[in-house]
Parts: sequence; structure tokens; C-alpha cells
Amino acid sequence: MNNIEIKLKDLVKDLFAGEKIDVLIGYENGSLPLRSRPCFVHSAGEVDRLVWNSYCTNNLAVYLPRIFQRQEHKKEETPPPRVGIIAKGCDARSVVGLLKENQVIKENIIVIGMPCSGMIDPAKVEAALDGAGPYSCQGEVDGSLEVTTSSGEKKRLKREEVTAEACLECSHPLAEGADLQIEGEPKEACDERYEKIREFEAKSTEERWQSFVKEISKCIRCYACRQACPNCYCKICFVDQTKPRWIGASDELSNVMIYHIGRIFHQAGRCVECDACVHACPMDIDLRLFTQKLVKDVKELFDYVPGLSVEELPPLWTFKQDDSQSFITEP
Amino acid sequence: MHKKAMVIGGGIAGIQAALDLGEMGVETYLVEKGPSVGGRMAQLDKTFPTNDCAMCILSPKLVEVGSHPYVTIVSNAEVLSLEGSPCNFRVKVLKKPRYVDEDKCTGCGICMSKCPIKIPDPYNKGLSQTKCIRIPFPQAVPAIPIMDKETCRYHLTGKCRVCEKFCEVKAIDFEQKEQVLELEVGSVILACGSQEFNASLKNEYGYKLFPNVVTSIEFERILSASGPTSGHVVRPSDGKEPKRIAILQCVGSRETQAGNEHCSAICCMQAAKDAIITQEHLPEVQTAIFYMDVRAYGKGFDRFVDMAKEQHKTRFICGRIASVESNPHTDTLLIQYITQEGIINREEFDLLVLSVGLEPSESSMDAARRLVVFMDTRGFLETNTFRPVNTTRPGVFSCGSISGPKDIPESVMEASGAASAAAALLGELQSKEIRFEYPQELDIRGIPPRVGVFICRCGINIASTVDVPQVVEYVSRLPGVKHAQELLFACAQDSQKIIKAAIEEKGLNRIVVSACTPRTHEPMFQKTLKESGVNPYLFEFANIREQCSWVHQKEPEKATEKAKDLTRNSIVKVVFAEPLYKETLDVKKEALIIGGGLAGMTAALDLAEQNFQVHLVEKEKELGGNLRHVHTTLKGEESAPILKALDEEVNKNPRIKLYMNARIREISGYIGNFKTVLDPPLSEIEHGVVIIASGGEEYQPKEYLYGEDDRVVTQRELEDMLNGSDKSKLSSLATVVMIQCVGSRDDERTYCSRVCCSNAIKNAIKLKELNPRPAVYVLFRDIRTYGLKESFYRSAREKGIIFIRYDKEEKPDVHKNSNGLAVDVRDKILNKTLAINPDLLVLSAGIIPNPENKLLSQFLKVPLDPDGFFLEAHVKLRPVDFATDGVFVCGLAHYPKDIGETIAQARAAAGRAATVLSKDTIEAEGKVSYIREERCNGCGACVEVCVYNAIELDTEKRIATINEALCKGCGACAATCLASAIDLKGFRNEQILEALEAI
Amino acid sequence: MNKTVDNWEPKIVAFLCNWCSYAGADLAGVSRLQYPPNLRVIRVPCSGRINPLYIVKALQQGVDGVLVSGCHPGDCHYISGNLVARRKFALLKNFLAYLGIEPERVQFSWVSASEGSRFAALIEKVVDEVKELGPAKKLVKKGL
Amino acid sequence: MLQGLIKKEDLKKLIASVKKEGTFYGLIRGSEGLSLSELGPDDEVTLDYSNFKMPPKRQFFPFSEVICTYEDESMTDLPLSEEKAVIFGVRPCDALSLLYLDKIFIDEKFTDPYYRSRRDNSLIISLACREPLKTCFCTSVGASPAGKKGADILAFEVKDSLLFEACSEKGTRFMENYPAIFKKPGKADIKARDEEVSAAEKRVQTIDLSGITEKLQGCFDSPLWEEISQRCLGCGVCTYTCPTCHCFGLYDEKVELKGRRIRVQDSCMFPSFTLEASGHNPRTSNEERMRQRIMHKFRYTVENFEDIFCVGCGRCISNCPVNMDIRETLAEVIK
Repeated sequence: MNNIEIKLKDLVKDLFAGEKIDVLIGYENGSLPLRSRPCFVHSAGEVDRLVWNSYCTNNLAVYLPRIFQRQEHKKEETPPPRVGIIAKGCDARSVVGLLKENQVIKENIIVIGMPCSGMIDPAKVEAALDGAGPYSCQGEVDGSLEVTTSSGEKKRLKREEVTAEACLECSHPLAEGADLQIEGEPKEACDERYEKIREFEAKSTEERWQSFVKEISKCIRCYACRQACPNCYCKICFVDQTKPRWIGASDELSNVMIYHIGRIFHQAGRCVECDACVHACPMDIDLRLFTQKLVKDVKELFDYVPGLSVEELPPLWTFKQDDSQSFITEP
Repeated sequence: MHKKAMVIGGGIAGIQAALDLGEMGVETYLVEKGPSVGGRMAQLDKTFPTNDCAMCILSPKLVEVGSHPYVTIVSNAEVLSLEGSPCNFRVKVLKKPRYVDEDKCTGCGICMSKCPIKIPDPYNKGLSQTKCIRIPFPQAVPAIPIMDKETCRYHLTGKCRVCEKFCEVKAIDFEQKEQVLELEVGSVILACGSQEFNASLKNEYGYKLFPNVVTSIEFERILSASGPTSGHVVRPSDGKEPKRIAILQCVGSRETQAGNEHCSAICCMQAAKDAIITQEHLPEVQTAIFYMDVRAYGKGFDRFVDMAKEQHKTRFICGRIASVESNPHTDTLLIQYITQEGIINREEFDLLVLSVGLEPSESSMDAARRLVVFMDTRGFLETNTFRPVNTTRPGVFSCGSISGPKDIPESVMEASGAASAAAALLGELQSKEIRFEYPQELDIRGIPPRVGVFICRCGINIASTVDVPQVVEYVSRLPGVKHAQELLFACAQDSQKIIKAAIEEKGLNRIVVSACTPRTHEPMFQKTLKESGVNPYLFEFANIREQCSWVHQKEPEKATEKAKDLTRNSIVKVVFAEPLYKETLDVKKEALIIGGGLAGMTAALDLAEQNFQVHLVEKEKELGGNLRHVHTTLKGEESAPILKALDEEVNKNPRIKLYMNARIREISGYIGNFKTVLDPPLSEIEHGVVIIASGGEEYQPKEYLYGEDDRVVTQRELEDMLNGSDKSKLSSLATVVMIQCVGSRDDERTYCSRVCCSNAIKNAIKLKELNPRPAVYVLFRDIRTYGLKESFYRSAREKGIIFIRYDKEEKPDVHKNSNGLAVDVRDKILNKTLAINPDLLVLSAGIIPNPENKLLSQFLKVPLDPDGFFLEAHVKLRPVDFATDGVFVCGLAHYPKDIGETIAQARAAAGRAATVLSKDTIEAEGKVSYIREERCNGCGACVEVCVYNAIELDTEKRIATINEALCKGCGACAATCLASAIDLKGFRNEQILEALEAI
Repeated sequence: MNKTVDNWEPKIVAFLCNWCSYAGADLAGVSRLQYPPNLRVIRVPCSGRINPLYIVKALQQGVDGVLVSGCHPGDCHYISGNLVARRKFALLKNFLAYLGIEPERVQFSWVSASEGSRFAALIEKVVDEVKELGPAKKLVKKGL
Repeated sequence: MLQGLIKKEDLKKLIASVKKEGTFYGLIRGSEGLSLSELGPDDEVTLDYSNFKMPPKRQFFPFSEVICTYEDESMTDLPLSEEKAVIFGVRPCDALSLLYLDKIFIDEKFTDPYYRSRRDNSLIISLACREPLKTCFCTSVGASPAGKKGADILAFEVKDSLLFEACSEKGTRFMENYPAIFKKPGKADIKARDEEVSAAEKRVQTIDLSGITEKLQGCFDSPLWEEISQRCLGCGVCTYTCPTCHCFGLYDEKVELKGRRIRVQDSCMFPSFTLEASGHNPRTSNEERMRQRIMHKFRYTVENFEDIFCVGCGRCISNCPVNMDIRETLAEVIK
């Protein structure tokens, strides 16, 4: 057990002991190698389930809106719980966004900031192992990950090469503004970002379209991207709405495209680049290629970075007189 | 008699007055001498200082006044006489012949297109041509042509009658005669406006001699997208884009040789606007404005001028043009001018724009004479500072530039003020009840759509391009369509009968009319539906004239296809339409007025006179506010008796409840239903409107040794001295220096305090009158005695008061030396620094906003401008309103202003408030937003984007709720809501998506 | 590119705000300015009403171009509806282009009530540019 | 039992032959990873894989399909598929899943003609499993790495060859059609195969599911479901990648007078699955939906079809974004 994990458990135990929280959202060991998974701890006695390692990829903020949502279907409403949440930089930015959008009750949440050093992307590991998940993992040795494949072969994967893209490009690894911080050495912030986006922008219209077609063609409309996204808390998502039905239900490509265009556009000015959608996608769609474009444009056009301040209005809720309008057609 | 009034003059002031009167339930005749209402504003391209498109903001008002149930427009008419007394006037109105029957004409315009005679277009100042029979301009109201008898071929030769031949409704009437109408009204408002100075009288500038010399109003037409050059800025001589433009200010203003003594008040800003707009059209253009003083005295004006200078490369040259020569080969102008330093320069320009001033018009003066109201020596209506909207004849009020040059918002304010005064006079009379009886509305629940489609031929306007029978045939096969037919003129009265009959016979429950633009005729068809028991929102309009037949005249087949598509689209939309009902809400007929200064008291009295209960809150222990420190007006009127009278009237008025030493603790609610907690008495009052009259304060100077040396005082202190007992101190003075713009127009407060120049001049003159001996210096940046105040500037100079201009960068230096106080100032004309040793230094300290504005703005959810004054809904046309309904502003809370302006604005606020209070209920828009609760996440995006504060979050249910009474139906909330939990009735997502699918 | 398609005329849907652009289109008509007949107008109260999804849906329905026009900044009948919309439009325009939809297919402009000629010129330009591109294929629903 | 040996490189010949009559589907590894695709003789068939992402149900029960069109008052059914297809490389667990789907779609009373025509026109060649994954548990639910159920032919990798073994009449006829391609396997080949099979079987992790149906019958209202479902995000990954999930919805798309009816796969994990036209939703919570999925697979299908509708392929485990592990869920139920 690592040092951070010990500190974390002590802190959470204190929170329960002090009756500060009713539930803590954290990570526990998963059933598969390289997987830690979200867990809900309800008492000090359960705290030892908690882990903190390089596999805590999930964005836990996704659970907050539903925890705080009014339970209209229940006969008796219980008062909203007091929630502790373990937060990497990205989770914390999501919490800020959710606070801004009234999805989290400020008085009822304690954010525990973690010194995140970047998470391992299971998909990258899988890709390095020719598409199959590892059979077992022997842990990290000298900056490399040691894994065994289903055929019994042992492989060493460079940590850097299997670190999630979002983490490599993370601009705020520290959960700034968290209520409590677990001390440690977070990863360094990355300033050189959007390189892939710029590369993509430089391609021809046709090439970009082909890439878009290729990526979206993989989609099976399972909505894992939506369900994993902390911002996708709508009670009824626009794709599921009828009267009017925004999108046909079939997997006809244009329908699928509009689902993704719509969902990603709904993240404009809200996306914190956690890549929860990317990690959730069973078909390995490169959603980051599209979500990040909007993040970049929002920064460039409106000088806005989501998730950093509760007070600042989301960019699409407001405007400035001198906003760019170079896109306007002049006859 | 019931409440009736007449407004004479259909410019923006008259329109506003008529609309306000109408909204107050006063039946109003709007008499306009021309063929259409709209006035000069209809000719403007943009409006300063926001560069709003003039027609964009005016045309909805034109439509509104044209269709208001309480307003009757009498166009092409003038008033002959006014007899009787207030509440009981008889007016004779001469209605001149149009040669077109207004009742029959549908405004289709075919006569205009067929008329063979071309004449210079007065709308475009003769810069382009129109026809002898013409609709004056596209947005004209009424949209009925007028025939120019002088040039009509039939009238001249007895042959032609082409227009008559083509007119399918037989509306042409060559025999039409003059008609005298006799009308009874209770009060009258004069709003006949002014006219532009005739630039030909200043022949040294070459107007009418050289092709490239134009007046500012002609230039306005050149800039306008709807003007003679479609907005291409070109010079008249060769149609080429000018590279160098000179704009000369004060043509016919501020000079008495050929022009007028007064300042025309609007030209400086108009010039800055034209410079900016021109540069937007032609990025390379270089504009130079030759001025005497930059009179940017209004809200946002100085910032606007700075923008012209800094962002639009406009040169402001303080100096006069001495002569203009035109190169006979190139028509380029060689202009010789003298700068303020006395240097003579010569420079070439491609175009010279003469900023022509405003002066009393012949027709205004005629009207004044016929109504027997007095004019001043210049020909403007005579008014008293304390009664700015009253004329000398009881029951006759005035607004707009008939009483002196002024810009649009001031005209509009006066209009609302005059309307308030006119309505107050009629206070005891009953409103005429206008009630329409409609049959019981059809319940369409569970009934499948049965659509009736009517395709208009519009004479030949549509039918000559679009194959109307083909469209009828096509749409009759579409699902849901149970009836389709063509009509010669869908808007004609007999067509309404046909539509009603079809509704009845075929049980139609939704109607589509394919005809002209819905922007004018939609209400009429909706009325027809109502009369047939069909909800008026089960109606769609397809525009196959303006947006089809007229723009695709050479492609009849494609135009027909388009007409089918447009009609089909409307059918789909109407199939998915739902009946809508306007929410009504009760109005608590009481007003809360915040601030007991001049503005608050004036507004309170106006409302009380109209029988409304008023709650007047004053934070001090006595009423009067700043007026306590203003002893006389510029004209010399004493204010103390007025204040005393006001105070008494307010105190004894049974309908005014005073709360002294009181503060606002809390305000909640919305139009018609506000709740406010005052402290004291810490009780809640209910009211329907709020008027903010919270005033402003004099700036406390930190500069020029103020507070450190007793010889340094503010203008207010000087005024107290001049009107106090210790005048003797003043009589011994030898040298007095006044410094202008103290605390104004600097980096901290960029705005002009508007009144300080007049105040300084007033006090300087008073000093001189008291004792002519002392030398009085006024150190100024620009003297801003706008409008009729200019004469006092002149008289000050005549009295020997010395005016010295200084720059913002070179402010006067004030220090103490052995001689006492010393003021060093750089005189640009003499090009040297003057050292003056005054024994009194008077600082013209600016006006700063009330520091409590911020709190009030939060209470009422209304915005402040960057300077801390309240920001009205629209700087031009809604100068006392806010986007939030039911809240109004007046006086210094809005911006620095003088007594007359404050009173006018206070009365305007009262008038606007009365339009709310005079109704028992307020009717919301029909097409408003609504929440689908099951989808709403309560994120609050809608709350932020709604400028009308119509949406709130229900903290209990954690969803948004819409106050339909406040919703204006813009739909920004619906487009912003990611969950589509808000939708806009009449433009529901479903309707739009279905329409898209049908494209 | 696709100029060879015979007799093909693009269909362009235009969302026009009621108070400025629709009035500008009316003025073009009153002034008898001629422009290509490819436009199908959907009137909305304000450009602020336009949900970005409408534009995407229009493309899916197979229109060859989408034009959105509102009041110039400052002219908005609803004070700032067009300014709120402007941010959405800026992002959407970039985003669709980024995905490989020809930028000329989706255009935004401001037309005031007095700009009949600007409206006509705008339509001329948009129709020309869309014609140049040929019929829309991307994002278009199959089997319509 | 007809057996035949074919060199791996000779698969191309088989493909070329089959192509004359129909389509040959197999696995290829492209730039986008592994997929079941239509193959030509020049395509490199991949044998080196554990399993592929989307289950073979998609071949017969596509995500969405138009089933009829209508105009005005008349309705037209879509023609049935007549494409003959050979599907090669399906794992035995997935092959078994097709038998379960048949129980749903090919019923005496209600047969789905579209599904049926595709099934009738296809031949399934399973490929026995050599390297079970960490997520596999086929042997606990009646399948196995070399199970024959659902396959027409079962193929085994034996060194540089493939050993084909017909498991149905259809399979036998197929192999008899290509006598030139198949050779008779030797004893060594059979032995090698048997060794591989037993090694693979041993590597499959097992869970004890005895009594699961009975347990489920008694725990509808258990608080267990809330606990289990807490982490679940409510996406459709598990159901859409499940080889036996088969729920669908019908949708109409219309343009003016014309329209079409589309059948689209649906997921019981979505709230909209049970949303009624009135707006009422009998299953509002994640826990109810999770319960339904488990109940359906391990109780209702047993009650109705006498089979657990799970083949232990592990897709729902490996693809779940939050590592919901059905094995753990079932273990919880049993506990």
C-alpha cells in the first residue's frame, strides 16, 4: 500500500468519524488487471476497500448529479446526502462545472484532491497487446508496466506509452480548489496542447471528413460516452427525446453523426478534457479528436477554460460585445 | 366625451406620444401632413451612439401605431383650427387628396410600377427617382400610394390613367377632393418637428454649385442600404468611392449671418456616426470633421467620439472652412480652412458633407399659429424650463424638436412626457371601451387537422410570376389540406368573408394564407380566424410576394416551385401548431417611486393626477434632492417657489403616500405585482410599477486644491453664495477663474456631465450682473451649450467673459504662490501659457451616479452602464424603460441632465408607468416560452440568457419556471437549453423540425 | 467540382430573424431586387432562437446549404439575442468545418431591415458558392 | 462425423470457391483492429485472436433494418435476404448464442422472416478457442472452448493446418461440396487437437452458478440490486455487445406521405426502453434495469426456454467502462 493511499484512508476515516459525510465516492480494486473502479463507501469500516493507483481512470464526478438529483419517483424523498469525492484534477474540474450548473449541492460536498501523476489507459495496453486485455499484471518496474498476455507471454510496456492521452496533455493535474488535499507529487502540467487538433485542422476538408466517417462508423450507439460524462446529466438526453425526435433511432450513419455532433457540441465550454467518454467507448472511437477541438476554440474565441472557477459564467450563457465575428459572411 | 386626444405630427415623437396615449386608453388621432408617418428618423441610416439601424428599430413602431386599436392615423392632413377649452376641444383637420381611395387600396403597388412618370424621390432627398404615384418608402404606414398631382400626366394632359387601368380594386380616384374633418378631443400634442437648414443660403460652401457638396441628410441617404446607391458610398459627380471626406459642422447653426443663433444639438454626433459608418463601408477612407466644439454631451457620446477618432481614423479639426473650390475637371474640392491656432491650410477632398442644422419649419410655425400657441423669436415653441412639455395654451402640449432641436431619445422622452401630461388632463374622463366580440372558440382537441389554404394573386403582383392555380392544385393534395383556393386579394374585405365561409362549410381548423409578408397583414388574418371561432395561432403565413414573386420575376417556373415549397412548409407548421392563449395577470394599480427629488416628485404628481396611488420613498428627511441647490435656471427662472409648490402639492395629495428617511429593504415580483419592503416602516407594499428616480451627486473634487484652500469652490457652492446673503464677498472679487470638466471626461469618468457648461455660464453671467468689474475666465475643453442654450454662451461672451480652451493632456495648473492662488493655462490661440491669479477659483464638478444604484440594480434586476448610471432598454426609443417590464427610470439616475430634461423624463416615466397602470390586466405575448418539467435539469442557463428576467429557478423543485407575463418570446432560452426543456410556443422545436423535413 | 450535374439547383434553407433579416428580405422584394430562387425561408423570432441542432438537422434532411441571418449586433429587437447566438454560431461554424463539412454549406450573416440589397447580394453569393460545391452528400440521411 | 484438414494457406482456395455461390465472412485485422468482414481470396484471414468485439448476432439481427415502407394507404414489406453466406471464425460460445436467438426469432407461431432467411442462408464455421481471456467463463454456462452447439462446422487450429469437423448436416454437405480442398487428418492431428482443447478448457475461469435461477426467483425485492447497480453508468455496452441480447423497438420515419418502419435494437439498460407513450415509466431506476437484465438472462429465459441466455463470452465484462463484472453480480446473488 502506498503512502498516498494510507493518507487517504486516514482522512476518509476521519471524515466518517466526524460525521462530515454520508458516503464517499472513491476507487477500489477491479476484477481485471489494470483496472481500479469506482466504489461507494458508506462507513469508516468500509474504508479499507479504497485504493489509489495508476488505474483510477474513471471520472467519479459522473455520479454526483444522480446522487443529488431529486428522487421524484420515490414515494418519500430523503434529504440529499453529504458526499465526499476523491478527485483528480479532471474530476475536480468537473465538480466545478457541476456546481456552476446547479447539479451539486455546494454545502453537501467535500472534494478530496489527489496528487494525480497520470493514469494508465487500458485501451493503450490492449492495443500494445494486439487487441486483447492482459491476463495479469505484475505492476510497475523501472517506469515500465509488466504484464502477461492470455497466451502467457510476458511484456514490458513503457509507462509513458500507456499513459492516457488526457493525462499526458493535462493542464491542471492538481485538484485546485478542492476542499481537502492529499499531499504528494502530481504530474507536471502540460502547456503544449492541441497539437493533434492543429494537425487535423491542417488536413484537407475531404481528409477530415473521411476521418470523421471512419471514427463514427465504429459507433454502436451504446451511449457509453454519454453515460460516462459528468456533464451528460440530462434527465432525458436529446437523442432519447420524442416530440420532436431529434435523431432517428437507427444506426444510419447520419443519425450517429448527429448524435455525436450534438453531444460534443453540448460540451462546448463545459468539457474538462477528462476523456471519460474516450475511455468508456467500447469501440475505441477517437472522441478526443472532436471534443478537444471545441475546447480549443472556446479558449481561443472566448478565452475560457472550463472547470476553473465557479463564479465565471459558462461561455454560452453569456456574450461580449466584441466577440469574434470573423465567421460572418459579408456579401 | 371619453378620453380622446390628438397628436399633430407623425415623426418619432408623435408616434411615441400616440402609442403611449393609446396604451393609456386614450383614443388618439395622429395627424400627419405627409403621406406616411415616420418623419426624419425614417430617412436615417444608423443612430448614434450605438449605430443601430434606424429602420430596424423604427419599423416595428410604425406597424404598431398603424394597427393600434386606439390610434387613428390621419395622413396627408393638416390642422386648420382649434377651438374650445381643455377636455373639450374641437379641431378642424384638412385632409388633402391622395387620389387613392384609402379604404379600397390594398397597397399592392401595381400603380407605382406601371406609372410612366418619374419624379425625384423626396424620401431620398431627390438623389434618386420615384414615380408620380408612389408609396413613399417601403415601410410606409399607411402603405398607400399618393399621387403627385403636379406631375401626373392625366392631371396635366387629360390622358393616361394607366394606374387606374391596372388597379384591380379600383382605388384610383382622380376626382378626390379636399375634405375637412371636425374632430372632438380633450387634449392636443404638437409634435410637428423642425426642418433642416437650407444649405444653399451658405453659398460659400458650394452647395448646389458643386456636385460633390452634399448635406448631412443627403449623405445619410447615401449611407443607407435602402438609399439611392444601395449603401455604396460614392460621390455624386462620378459615382466613384471618395477617399477623402470633409464634414463641416454648424452649417446654419451657431451663426447669425445666414443661419441660426442656436446650436442644433445633434450634428456633432451625427458627424461622428457618419464618419464611423463611412469608414466601415470604405476602410481606407479618411474623414476630417471641422468643428467649433465637440458637443458629445449625452450618454455614451464621448466614448463614441473617441471611437471615431481612435478606431475609425477620423480627424477632428477645430476650425472653420473659409472657402471651397471645385476642380472643374475632376470635381475634387479644394478646401481652405483656418485652425484654432489661426493657421490657414488648404486641403483636397473628394466629398464635402455639410452638417445642416435644424430650424423651426414653416409647417410647425403654421400649426402653432393656427393652434394659437406662442413661439419664441426664433420660431420654436415657447416653453418654461419647469414645464417642458406644456405650451402657452392650456390643454396643448408639445414634444420633439418643435420646441428646440433635440435628438431622438429626448424627443421620445418628451413624447411620453407629453402623453402623460395630456392623459393626466383627461384624468377624470372614462376610456372608450374597445371590445371585440368573438364567437366561442372551437375546441380542436382530438380533431385531426383540417387545413384551409388560400393563395393570394395580389392582383398581378404574385400571379404574373407564380402560377397560382398550379400552387392551389399542388397544395390541395397535401395531407391535412381540406380546402385550397386562390384569392385576388387575400387582404380584401370580401376575401375575409370567403375565408370565414370556407371555415364554416368545411370545418377548417387551421388556415394558411400564401400572400405577402406576415409582418404587416398577419394580425388581420388572425382577426378573421377569431371571428370564425378558430384560435388565431392556428394560422401560418407564407410569403410568396416579397420573398418570391417579386424577387424571381424572370424565373416564373422556379418561383412557382418555391411558392409551393413555402406554402407546403407553412402547412406543415400549421398542422403542428397548437392553440395559444395570452396569459393575463392583474395589475396592482399603484406605483413605487424611489427618490423624492425633482424627478420623483414630478412623476408622482403626474401619476396621482391620473388617479393612481403612489408610494414615494425618499432617503433624506426632506424632499427636493439636488434641486435644493439649484437656485435659478439658465433662463433665470427662480426654482425656490417651484420647489415649495411641488413639495406642498406632493405632501397634500391624498394619492401620494410619502416615506421619508426610508430605504428599500427588498423588492420582489414583476410587472403588475411587485412587493417591496421599506424601512421604515418595515412593512410590505404592493405595487404594479417602479420608477427609479434615485438621482445623482455632485463630484467632490480631489484636484485643484479643493478642500485645501478656501478660495477654491465648486459651482454649486458658488451658486449658493450668489443666491445667499453674503453676496458682498463676491462684489469685491477682481479675478474669477472657472475650470470645466472637473471629474468629468477624464480617465476615471469618461462621460460628460452635460450641465456644467451651462451652469458655469449661468453663474458667470450672474457674477457679471452682480458686479461687471471682475475678469471672469472659463477654462474649458468644449463648450457644450447644446440647443437653445447656445444663446447664453453668446451673451456670456458679449458680457466680456473670457473663454480659454485647454486640452485633456494639458490641464490647467493650480498652485499657491506669493500672489495667492495661481492658475497656469496654455492658450492655444495665443500659443502661450497664461498665468492668472484669481481670488476665486470655481470648479465645475461633474455629476456622479448615486452609489446606491448598484444595490437598486440588484434588487430590480436591471442593468447599470459602465459609468454606474442606469442603463435603459434602448438608448434611442426606450429611454425610460428597461428590458424588465414595469420598471422605469428618470432624472439623474439615468444620466446627468438639466431641470427641464429631468422634468420631461420624469413625466415620460410617469406616462410609461401609466400605460401599465391604466390597464386592469396585462396581456402577455401568445408566443412565449414554456418549460417541460420532466426534462429540466435546473442548470440555470436559461435564467442567464433571458434579458427580461422572465425565468427563475424554483429552488424547491430545482427546475426553471417562466413568468409568461415577462417573456417576450425571443427563444434564446430554448436555443440555449441543452435538454430542450424549454420550448417556444408558436416556434416549437417540433414545428421547426417538421418544417425542415418538409423542405 | 460538381458543375457538370445537369439541371441541379441547390436547395438552401435560410433561418431569418423576424425583425431585421426577414424585413431585409421583404425590402429586397419591395425593391424588386432579383436573386436566385433557391432559398426556403424559415422565419424565427430572433437568431437567438436558433438551436444549433436545427442547422445540423437541415443538413441531414439533404439541403445543400444553410444560411442563418439575424440583426446586426446592436440592432436586436430582443436586445442581445443575436449576441448570445453569435457564440454558438462561431463554434458551430468552426466545428462543422473541422469535421469536413464544406464551410460554404453553413453560413451566417447579419442583415438589417434596411439592407434589401445586402440581402439580395448575400443570397447571390451563398447560392453561387453552394452551386460550386455541388449537391450535399455529407451528413445527408440515406434513403430519403 | 466428417473431418477434413486444410492448410492455413489453402483457406484462400476455400474462400475463392465459396465466393462463387455466396459471401465468405471471416476475421481480418485492419488498421482499426479486428473485424468480421466480407473476405476476398486475397484477404489475409486472421486466426490469431481471442474473440472479436461485436458478437455474430449482428449478421442476423442487424442494429437496425427497414422492414417495410408505406405510401399513402399501401404498405410494402422489404424483400428477404437471399445472400448465401459462410461465416468463419465464430467462437464456440458465440455459435451457441445463435441457438438461443433462434428460440426467440424462429418460433412456430411467430417467426421473424428477416432473421430466419439470413440464418437459413448461412453456414457457421466456429473456430475452437485456444487462449481464453481473463473475462471468459463459458464452461460455467454450458459452453466450452470447443463446443459444437450452434456450429455447422467446428474448426481447430492444428499447427499449420485447420482441422474441420462437421457438426450438422449443413456442415457435412458443405464439406462434401469441396472434396478437393479437404484432406483426411492423421492421428497426430487429432491428438494435437485434443491436447489443445483440454488445455484451453482448463484455463477458463469458472464460477458456480448452481441454483442461480431459483435464487433469482426469490430476490426480486432484494436490496442487493441497489448495491450492485450503484456503480453502473447505465450505458448499453453490456447489452449491445452481448451475443444473446435481442430486444428491439420499432420506429417510423416519414417524409410527407411516404414512410418506413425500422426495427432497431434496444437495450433494457436505457430508461427509454420502458417509457410508455403516456410518459409513465415503470422502470425508472438503474437498479430496476440492472435487475431486469440479470433476471432476463438467468431466470426468465430459463423459465421460458429452459436455457440461461449467457454463453460466458465475457464481452460485458471487458467492455464495461466501470468494470461491472457479471460473475461478481451472480456470485452476490447466489451468496
